[in-house]
Amino acid sequence: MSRFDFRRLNARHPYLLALLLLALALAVNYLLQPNLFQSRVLNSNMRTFLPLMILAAGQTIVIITGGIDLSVGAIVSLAAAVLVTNLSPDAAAGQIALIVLAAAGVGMAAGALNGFCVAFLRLQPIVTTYATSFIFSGLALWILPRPGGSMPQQLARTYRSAAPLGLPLGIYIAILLIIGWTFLRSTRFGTYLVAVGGRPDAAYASGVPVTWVRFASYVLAGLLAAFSALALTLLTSSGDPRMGDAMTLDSIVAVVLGGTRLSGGQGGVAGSIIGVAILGLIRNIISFANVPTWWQTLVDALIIITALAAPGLVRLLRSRRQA
Amino acid sequence: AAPVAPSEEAGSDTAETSEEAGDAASGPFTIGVSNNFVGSEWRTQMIQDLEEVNAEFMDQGLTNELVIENADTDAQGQIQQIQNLMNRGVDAIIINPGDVNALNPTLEEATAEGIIVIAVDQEICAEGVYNVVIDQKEWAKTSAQWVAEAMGGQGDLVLIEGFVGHPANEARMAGVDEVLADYPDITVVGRDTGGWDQATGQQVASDFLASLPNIDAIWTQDGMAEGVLRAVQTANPDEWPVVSGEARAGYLQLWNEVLTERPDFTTVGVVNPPGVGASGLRVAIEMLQGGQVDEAQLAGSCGNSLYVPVPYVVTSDNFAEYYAEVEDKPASYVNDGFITQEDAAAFMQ
Amino acid sequence: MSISLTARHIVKRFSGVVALAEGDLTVDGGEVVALLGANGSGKSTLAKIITGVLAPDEGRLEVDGQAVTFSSPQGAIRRGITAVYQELSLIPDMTVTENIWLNHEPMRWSVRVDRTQARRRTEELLALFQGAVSPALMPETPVAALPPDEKQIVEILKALSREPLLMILDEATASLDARQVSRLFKLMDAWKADGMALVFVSHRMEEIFRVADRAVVLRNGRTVGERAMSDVTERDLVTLMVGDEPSAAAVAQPDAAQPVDPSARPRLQIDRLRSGRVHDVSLAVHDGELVGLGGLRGQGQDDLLLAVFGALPFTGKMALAGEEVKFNHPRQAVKRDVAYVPGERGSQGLLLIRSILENFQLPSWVRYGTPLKMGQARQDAAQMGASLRLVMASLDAPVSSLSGGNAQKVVLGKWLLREPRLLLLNDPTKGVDVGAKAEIYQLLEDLRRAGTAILFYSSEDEELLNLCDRVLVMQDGRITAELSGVSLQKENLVAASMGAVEQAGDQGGSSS
Amino acid sequence: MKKVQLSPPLLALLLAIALFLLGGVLAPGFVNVEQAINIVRLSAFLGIIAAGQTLVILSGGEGIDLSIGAIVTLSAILVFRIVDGQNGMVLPALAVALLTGFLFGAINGLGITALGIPPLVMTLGMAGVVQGSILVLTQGQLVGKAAPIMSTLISRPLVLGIPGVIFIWLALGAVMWLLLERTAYGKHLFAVGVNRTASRLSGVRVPRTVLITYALSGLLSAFGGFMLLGFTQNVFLSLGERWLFPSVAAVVVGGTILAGGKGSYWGTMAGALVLTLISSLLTAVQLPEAARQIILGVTLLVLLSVYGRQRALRE
Ligand SMILES: Nc1ncnc2c1ncn2[C@@H]1O[C@H](COP(=O)(O)OP(=O)(O)OP(=O)(O)O)[C@@H](O)[C@H]1O
Ligand SMILES: Nc1ncnc2c1ncn2[C@@H]1O[C@H](COP(=O)(O)OP(=O)(O)OP(=O)(O)O)[C@@H](O)[C@H]1O
Ligand SMILES: [Mg+2]
Ligand SMILES: [Mg+2]
Repeated sequence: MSRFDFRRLNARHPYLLALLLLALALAVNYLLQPNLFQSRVLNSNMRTFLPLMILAAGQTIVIITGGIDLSVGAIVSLAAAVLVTNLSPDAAAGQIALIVLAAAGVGMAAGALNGFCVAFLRLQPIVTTYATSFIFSGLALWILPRPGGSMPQQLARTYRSAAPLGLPLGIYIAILLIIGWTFLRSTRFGTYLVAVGGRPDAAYASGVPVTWVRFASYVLAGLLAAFSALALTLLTSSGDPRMGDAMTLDSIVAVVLGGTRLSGGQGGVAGSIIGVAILGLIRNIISFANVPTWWQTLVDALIIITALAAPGLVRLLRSRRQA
Repeated sequence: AAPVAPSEEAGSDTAETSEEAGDAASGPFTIGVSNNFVGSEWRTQMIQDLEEVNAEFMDQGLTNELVIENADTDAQGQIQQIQNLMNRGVDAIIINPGDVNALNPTLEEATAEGIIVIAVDQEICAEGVYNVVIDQKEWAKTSAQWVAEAMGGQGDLVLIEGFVGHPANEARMAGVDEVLADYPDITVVGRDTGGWDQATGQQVASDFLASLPNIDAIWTQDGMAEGVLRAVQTANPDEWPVVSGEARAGYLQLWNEVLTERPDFTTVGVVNPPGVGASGLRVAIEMLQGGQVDEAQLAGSCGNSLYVPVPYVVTSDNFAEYYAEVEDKPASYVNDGFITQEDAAAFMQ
Repeated sequence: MSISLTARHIVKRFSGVVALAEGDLTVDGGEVVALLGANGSGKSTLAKIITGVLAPDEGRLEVDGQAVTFSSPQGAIRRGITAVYQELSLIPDMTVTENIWLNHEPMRWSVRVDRTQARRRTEELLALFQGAVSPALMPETPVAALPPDEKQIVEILKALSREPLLMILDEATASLDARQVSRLFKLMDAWKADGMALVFVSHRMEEIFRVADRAVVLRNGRTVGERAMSDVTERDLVTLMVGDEPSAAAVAQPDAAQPVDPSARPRLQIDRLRSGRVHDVSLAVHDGELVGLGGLRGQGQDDLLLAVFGALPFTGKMALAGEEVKFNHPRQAVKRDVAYVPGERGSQGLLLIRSILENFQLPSWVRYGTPLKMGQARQDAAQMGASLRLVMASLDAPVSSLSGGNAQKVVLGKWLLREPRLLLLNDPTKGVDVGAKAEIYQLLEDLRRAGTAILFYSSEDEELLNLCDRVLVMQDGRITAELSGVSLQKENLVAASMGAVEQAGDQGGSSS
Repeated sequence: MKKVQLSPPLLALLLAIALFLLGGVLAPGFVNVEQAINIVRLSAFLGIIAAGQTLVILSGGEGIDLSIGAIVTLSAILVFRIVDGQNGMVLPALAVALLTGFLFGAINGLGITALGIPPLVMTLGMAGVVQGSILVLTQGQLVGKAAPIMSTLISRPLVLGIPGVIFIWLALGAVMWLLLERTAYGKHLFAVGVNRTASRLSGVRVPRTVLITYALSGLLSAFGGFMLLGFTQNVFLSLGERWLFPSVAAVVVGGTILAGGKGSYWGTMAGALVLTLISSLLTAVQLPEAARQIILGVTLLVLLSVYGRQRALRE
């Protein structure tokens, strides 16, 4: 009976553990940095976490359908290149909208290439997206050979410091992402995502358009990567042909920290957003705990591994107790 | 062990604290360091130099222990580093920026709060930020000029650069292009990236040596130079191409090794001193104590750079002297140098 | 509304292997057609072609007289054709409701899934099997948490939820117990009366005679005959199925029970064992004795066998030949000459993409030294293959290229190579065709004569009655009856199992 | 009755030869003995580093080892430091490096088997831990020196102008074949890669096999780091990083299935040759960096579609 209930609880609240970790990280961070919850500090944190949050949301969708996307970082670089080479600091609203749409289109096109290779050509996702990441990086380098470019100043200022009702803009966007996911999950397509990730053959036999669902998941990830690029370029007011590269692996770690199963079929975007926050808070903690320079990388990695191990440790302890 | 108690530093009203620090010329000041890349000994030495110089200031009661943010990270992560330093209420930030533009808005927020920001190693254009750097372009021109002359102004040249798109690399390549413009008889027959990585440099050079016959010279930079020279040594063509080098202990040791077999071997090593970080710290201290930067000495594309001199260039003429200094040093040791406090004061009005 | 479907000359090849050479099948609304054939004769393949899961290489499908091509299962579903798939089409992490309504969820404002309505309608469907399933089977239970029989029932309800005109039930009874089977048959009678067309695939003759109006027989991918059930005997059908090969249908009758020396130490002695669904079991099996485990499906038989094999932790005492043992990994059992033939051949018994040789030798590699003496290993495997009369291309062919019966022989053979003293069998003839079944019976008989102790669970009463010296009937994790000698009669066996049902019914299936 | 089917390793090998000849067409001077030796030598390092990756991928369960790069670096740094220019210290240093790699690999294995952490993130986290340990150990200062004998035996021409690393690689190939095809461990590894339940129920100790596999991967990476040091003679903190993803690509291009249970080290060796050839070829044909990256990506995609395809949903 108890094993049964645990399973159910897990299925119902896949974010439970992630939430606990988040609370712990917040508490520790607050102890070390009492000004953490000041609007200014909260804002500076949120605006730096947000690009990865958006990216991890896309990664989550792909992972839920049983895939993985190692090219999301390169898509960020590519979309960022498109944005910063076409936008001037004083661009008009119409132009901004047009270029943002264009960047979104580029992101989706990149996702479509991934989706085509994985879903229609049935290539293995890990190596396929590793291969396409070269294509996207190459294109980014082509469009923006060296760091530079610019973003509309007004918009960048808004992104950096707007705080409606005293809460940072980033929190609203994160909540918007979660609402968007909740809605998506309540549609038929949302069910498809989970079904395809759970057992593609069974989903296919049930009439689910498996190939298209897979394809769509990569396109969505590409789109979200483009939005991530928008957030990132607004944060930095500039572009760099390899600015997204390092985000890929972080996005995967965040997804797993957030309770999404790496093999697909279970999980959600809210968890990944929590996962990104946890990763960011860990860095703050290390900084404010005055960890000696040469220990910082190790401590960071050890905390992350411990967090990743948490579900396993809980399971191990439970089975010990039961035995 | 760190004397910077978080309760003091990260207290309630950080903004005010730093504003105060802005005008007050008394210590002790808290200096933050932001370094985005730990995968290089060069950066290690930079940090060590910083600590060494800061120890002097601590003895004088001028500063507290450095607050060092040191991790391999991207622009986003370095922004977080800067923000954390700001949130701790440091008085000055010494930063080795990983991106020429991306950090600017955040650094401008810092300077607006009255925090003194000194960028080292890499020039950036953020408002209120001062760069303390060597002139990367000049640095590259020195060795490029040497290579061009060693080639007798003609022949086939191969260029192995760092990361395409990386600002330091771009500045250096601009310098190389400038030099080559004066030598119309030099043909660039190959150009590839070695990612500032010795092994990659070695592989790329091996490929060139095998696929392009009769290369007359290879120009490269930094850690890749050792890889290139090893590739030449391994391939051992009948006539060795001219190669540019660097001034790290490992390279000088290899240079010495090659000399025992080929006494006529010659190359060049231009020092890129990790001490710029410490130089930056000295400038920051001057500014914290109320010094105003002398506008007349500012240079660079945005007019906010203070160029520190390249300490020296190793050539065949002075090789013996510099080799003796590093003979027993670890391979990654860089012949170093940073400015004195008097030099820093000289930058002020 | 009613449907008429005809499949003509369907051909299907899998990378050179012909699964269907000429499949023909006609079924009309209001009738039940049994699709019969030995393992690998192409029944499932034909079913999947009809539902659009597989694309036929040749041949045509006609619905109501018109030729149709389904480019995906969606196409078939639109024409009212659904199936209960042999390997099930359920997504483990989704709930019962989500699974049943997958892809035809009731919608609200045509964008969002109407969960309330879906739940209500799921409850209506579950009510059809009320009393035959445990009360823990709720609309929001994740399918992964269900036992096999309840998964099977969810699969049936899922097909039904489409309100199909034609439903194919591919071995839908294989993991159901008697009560669940009879409930299903009642439902099928009702659906038939409503005009639904039903195709019923099963290896159990009595079921076929119970529900079918007509039988279509496949042999080696070819439809070889069609009979009305009213004028055909079991023997006729078996002859059709196996062709001119000598009939192997008859179950080998053991000689009168071998005298077991009761004074000898039993090969296996269990005392008050508890583990998983096993609540309290004591038993003994002697050398040369074939002991059957009976009872309804899911009464703890699986877990008992797994616990003895060291694959499940247990409490209580266990002794092998008088020596107390406490296995915590199957490997330890293997070293003590215990072998276990699992019920799920594909997922638990075989490495499908690896070679027959490697499957045979998997438990035995360590005996071939380092580096492995491959010549010897190959020779031993070839001998075993020959003695099992294994039909294969070569020892290096992947096991996935074998038919069901031959694959099961590989599972048995890999243990026989280790010459076990105690053999544990979990429904070894599940989904195995008549011919292969007979060979397996003969094998067990030979082993028993050679002095192997055998503990044997079967879901088919006939097997227990004809093969075993003794049958222990399990109910709710306990042994509730022991039948042997004269008491080993079908009526007693059924009564012992059914008696248990009556009791369990009141308690509401506390077995889970 | 069957079509003539080329095994993936053979296919990759043929492809490598074709690429080499193509190099001769595209860049005159590319095809010569020296260049051939050069390419095989470079492939050898990738091939050796990808040996552990091969085992891990074969073990299935979404097995992948992303800590390989960091362990390569750590091992090279350890050897560099311990050897300190003395030939006599090479063997002890190698032993220490191998043991360290084995231990870190074993921790990977423990996290994956005992705690159920997905291999991808476990090994990614471990890469951070190893990198962090390197920083703590060295405090950023890389003291030491490679021994002369290492370059003699590894990177310099040894016999007939062929460097030692190629012979070592071939020997490793033979050892890996023995390990995979002629030991109980190898057979168990394939079994575990295909079906863990069936393996367990056949008496295979699955967690132990998986654990050993990751530990071996650590050990082989450490060996790769040792070899690499023989090539570069010098260490730096990102020495191994750039070999990480190519090691996965080499395994896949060599026809080993990412899902596990099927493949060979011969395939990985051929895959390493193919990858090295592609990158050398792209160096030889002078194109802008952007174009080269794009071509590399497209080429990888084409290679994958030749034999990296998964089963269709509908047949
Ligand atoms: N996906 C596949 N790939 C290769 N061969 C297959 C595949 N599916 C079925 N086969 C082969 O086709 C033949 C017919 O298989 P099928 O599953 O239709 O038989 P069946 O009559 O349903 O058998 P059973 O009674 O065991 O369920 C068998 O030889 C089988 O091995
Ligand atoms: N039946 C088996 N299935 C799988 N692996 C086995 C089996 N028996 C032994 N092994 C493995 O083969 C190797 C040698 O087998 P052997 O039977 O000699 O083990 P052992 O020396 O008894 O082991 P231990 O020392 O742990 O008792 C061991 O590493 C073991 O893991
Ligand atoms: Mg079937
Ligand atoms: Mg022993």
